[in-house]
Amino acid sequence: MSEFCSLNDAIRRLVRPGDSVALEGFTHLIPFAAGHEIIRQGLTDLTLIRMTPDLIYDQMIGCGCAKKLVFSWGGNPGVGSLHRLRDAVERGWPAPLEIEEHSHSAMAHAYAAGAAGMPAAFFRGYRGSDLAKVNPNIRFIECPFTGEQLAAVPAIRPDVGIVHAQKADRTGNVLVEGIVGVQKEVVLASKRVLVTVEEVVERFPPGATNAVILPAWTIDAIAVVPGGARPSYAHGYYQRDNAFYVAWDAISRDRDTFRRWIDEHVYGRTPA
Amino acid sequence: MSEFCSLNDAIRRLVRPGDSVALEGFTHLIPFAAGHEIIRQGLTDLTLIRMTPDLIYDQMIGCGCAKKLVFSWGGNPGVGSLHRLRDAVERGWPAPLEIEEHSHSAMAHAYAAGAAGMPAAFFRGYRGSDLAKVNPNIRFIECPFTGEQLAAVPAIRPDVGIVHAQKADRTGNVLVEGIVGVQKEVVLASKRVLVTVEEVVERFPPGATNAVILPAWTIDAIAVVPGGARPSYAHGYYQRDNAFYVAWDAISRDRDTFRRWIDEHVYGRTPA
Amino acid sequence: MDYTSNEMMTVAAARALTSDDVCFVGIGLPSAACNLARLTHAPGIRLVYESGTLETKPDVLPLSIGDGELCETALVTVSVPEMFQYWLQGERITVGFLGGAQVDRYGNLNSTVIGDYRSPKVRLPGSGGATEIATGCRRIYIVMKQSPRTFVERLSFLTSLGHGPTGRERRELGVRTQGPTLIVTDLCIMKPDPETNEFRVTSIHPGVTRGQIIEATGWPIRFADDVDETPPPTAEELAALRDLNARTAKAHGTDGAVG
Amino acid sequence: MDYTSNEMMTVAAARALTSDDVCFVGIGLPSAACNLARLTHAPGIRLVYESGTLETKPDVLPLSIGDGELCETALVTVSVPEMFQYWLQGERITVGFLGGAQVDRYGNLNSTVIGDYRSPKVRLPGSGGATEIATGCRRIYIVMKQSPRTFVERLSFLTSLGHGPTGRERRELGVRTQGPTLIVTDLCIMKPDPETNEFRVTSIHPGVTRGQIIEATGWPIRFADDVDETPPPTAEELAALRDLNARTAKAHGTDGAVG
Repeated sequence: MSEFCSLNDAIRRLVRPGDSVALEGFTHLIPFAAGHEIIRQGLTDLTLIRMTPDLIYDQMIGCGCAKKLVFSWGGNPGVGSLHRLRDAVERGWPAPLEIEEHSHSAMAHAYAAGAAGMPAAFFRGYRGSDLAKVNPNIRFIECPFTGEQLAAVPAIRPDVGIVHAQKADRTGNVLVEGIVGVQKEVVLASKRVLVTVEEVVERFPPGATNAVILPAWTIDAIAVVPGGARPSYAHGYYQRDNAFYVAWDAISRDRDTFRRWIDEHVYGRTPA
Repeated sequence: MSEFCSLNDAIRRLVRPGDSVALEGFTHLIPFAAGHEIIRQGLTDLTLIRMTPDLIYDQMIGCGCAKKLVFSWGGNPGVGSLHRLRDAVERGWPAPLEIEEHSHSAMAHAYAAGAAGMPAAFFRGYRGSDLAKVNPNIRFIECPFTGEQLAAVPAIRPDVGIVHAQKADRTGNVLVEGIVGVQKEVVLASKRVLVTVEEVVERFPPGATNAVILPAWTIDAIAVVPGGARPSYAHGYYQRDNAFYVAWDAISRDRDTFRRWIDEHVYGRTPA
Repeated sequence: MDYTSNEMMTVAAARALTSDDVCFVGIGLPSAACNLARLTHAPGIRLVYESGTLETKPDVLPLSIGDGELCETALVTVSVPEMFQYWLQGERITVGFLGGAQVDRYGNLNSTVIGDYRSPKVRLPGSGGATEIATGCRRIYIVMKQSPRTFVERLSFLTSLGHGPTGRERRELGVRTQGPTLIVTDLCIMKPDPETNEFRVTSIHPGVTRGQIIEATGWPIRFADDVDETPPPTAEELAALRDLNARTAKAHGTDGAVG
Repeated sequence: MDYTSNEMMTVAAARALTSDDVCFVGIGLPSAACNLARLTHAPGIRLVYESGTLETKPDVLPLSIGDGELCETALVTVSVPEMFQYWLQGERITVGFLGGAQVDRYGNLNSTVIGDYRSPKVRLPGSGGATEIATGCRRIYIVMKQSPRTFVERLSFLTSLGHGPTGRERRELGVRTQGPTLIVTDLCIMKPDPETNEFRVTSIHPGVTRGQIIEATGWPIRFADDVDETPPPTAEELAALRDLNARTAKAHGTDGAVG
């Protein structure tokens, strides 16, 4: 049952060193504030799961939070490489990083399988791709009706799932609008769940009969963190800071510049 | 690409004798008018697919439209038996009826698999149930990661899918609200699709970012049939005629009473 | 105070629910019991119907599982595939209510046919959600009127798994949930023996004799060492239930209460 | 009229699209080509981005696949699992645009690594949606700048299936869709030989020589019997594309056009 608390308390309560953690949000609603709090609390040895590592995992990897990354597209969208991710993969800095690499379709199916209590996801995928040769978690089964080969990947069931959303009501139900990505699936697939929200409202806007709403009983902690998705965006609240995504290329290219940025913008900030 | 036409034209164009046909709608939005038009056009040898046959299939079976029924719960909700269905199964009147019987979970998964282009659906189901002994379309596979036995059923891919919805816009996109059942899945799983709607609107109500909307290019024909779901209901338009569901028990119990009702209320009506 | 055996059964089922439960509700008596619990001692209970309505708070009992009021009063309504995938199979539901035409001593249920499947004596509605409700909910409560035709030595057809034909099959079949932990009838309350999973009488409704229960059971029914007497419905419980039934009868335009 | 080779490439890709197409759009040049088609000769084209936006009509090109404007201008936005399950895997998409770091003569693509997978020379972003876009869309159009480093004899890694390592593997692998039917580069247009599925040059952009194309291809490139000259961008096409890029640059606060 969801409990309102500070972001600092929520991360302290829910995330432990060594956990598998999924901070999701498909371009939209990326929980940056929560990621920064994980960095501040010095959590390490995490298995980080995310379809698109984006700047948030580039920062967490550069700060040494991760021992493993499960992902399907590791770039700075529209800009180029994630330099901290590449530095970790190619040169082991600040720590070696094991990777488990999938396609988007596989990860989307695997989150859905996790939400659905399945041990694995089955789909028409990975046909002819070398990804199946380098990832032992990609297997194939035979359809018992047609004989067709179908891809299988293990369901994703993170120890902790973290998402950002627009609104919580006072009961602790959460409303997500716009590009909803895999927000619902990661919440339902995870053992422990934190949602950061822009605001708490008396009631959700009308006409939400079939909206994406997560009941309070699927969530452990809610932290009110306005702007918690910046520099990504929150539909209806603020826009994506595209200029920062472009600027990140230069900031992250060099280890020292990166460190200074983190010192100033993450360690130097009071937790929400 | 959806084309607006009369219900009579739509059924004539899309449904052929011997087709597999799914008229869906979970209590809500049951496409009765379309079912009645199928009866009037004298279509036979149909394989009728529906989770809950409800009164609509009781009527179609009683009129001899069906050679086979694929279903998961065959009752008059809250009232009792479907007497025409039972008469066909138990006494072959007016024609013998082959049945393929599933659980709700299996059929929901099978529609979703059909929509997703999968040959089959895989789920944690049918464990310990005798249904697997009487339905050869229920099989089991082994999870390639955990070894767990998982149920498999073939994807449902009807020749024709028919649903009722609240609104179409002028382009032929369709909005469904309220209990949405398997409406989206049956549309996406079917080779040919008919949607009957309450009305055509200039544009959908605002705030529909994540609503259930079926794009025009997933639909073949749209027929405007106000009240097309009666005696079931259309959220926002009219309520379920519970009294008729209760009355149907007596009407349908006797073959002659049933025939007279059909003569008066189906054959006696001008098609929409 | 006067009450019917049906009212006693509904009240006894309602009492088994708490504000912490998330219930998968079927139509009829389970719906009455769950809503009675919500209106009395368990206001926080969350009711889920298989039509996709999450946390619904109907003012009257629905005639069908997909009545409009379920959606109008729900926190949110999801699609039917999502209901079965994420919510039921995802093991988000604490209690599932089931009934059927037949139950055996291990809580296995038949809602498919009486007699042979291919040439049935009575063709019943079939599984509906029951087969996976039986394995997907953390616990199952069974509510059925008791008679030798319904509480049987051997099922005609096993639609929904209880503890299995010998009481020991759930784990073998890889099922992680508890299965049936409670049967409420118009005569008594039964719970499974912790060793054998055979259902035994643990509480007898006021005015009912052991003899009546034995006669109404198709297998040699056993009684727990300590058998309680079920407390009769309180005035509050009866008033809430009768109000609910009266509202329901009026709303549906039917003569009598449904469920 | 003056135009860049990038503009020629974008215009040539846009021309391959019609109002009947449903396109799965990637970021960068494909996004520019699809939106250019929408703003010129194919107003009915439906653009789908993997973030879940169906029929989006952005006024400026998105910087990422999930920009807010894609959702704000879409007919509807679905979840990412639904996008990959019902829309892509359900084979609802007529054209998927793909690019990559390397392509071979059979239209197989690499967007994963250059060099060895375990100790890469260059680590690329990876598949993203590409692996299943390559098999789920009815046709694939590939758009890439041509050079011996990108049009290669042998891929370092096969991320996304084209016609397979020998041009004949799609059917064997049970893939029902057509695969790559078009490659558009900054120099020319290529289509697969109907017998071998090897891509051959079918049209050369104005001012480009066969020698330039041969030098820019890592395999011994072949030319179709009848090679056309690609019509240069029209004034209307160029104006629409430049307006789109100018609006985009302004909106994103970047110096130059993205894509």
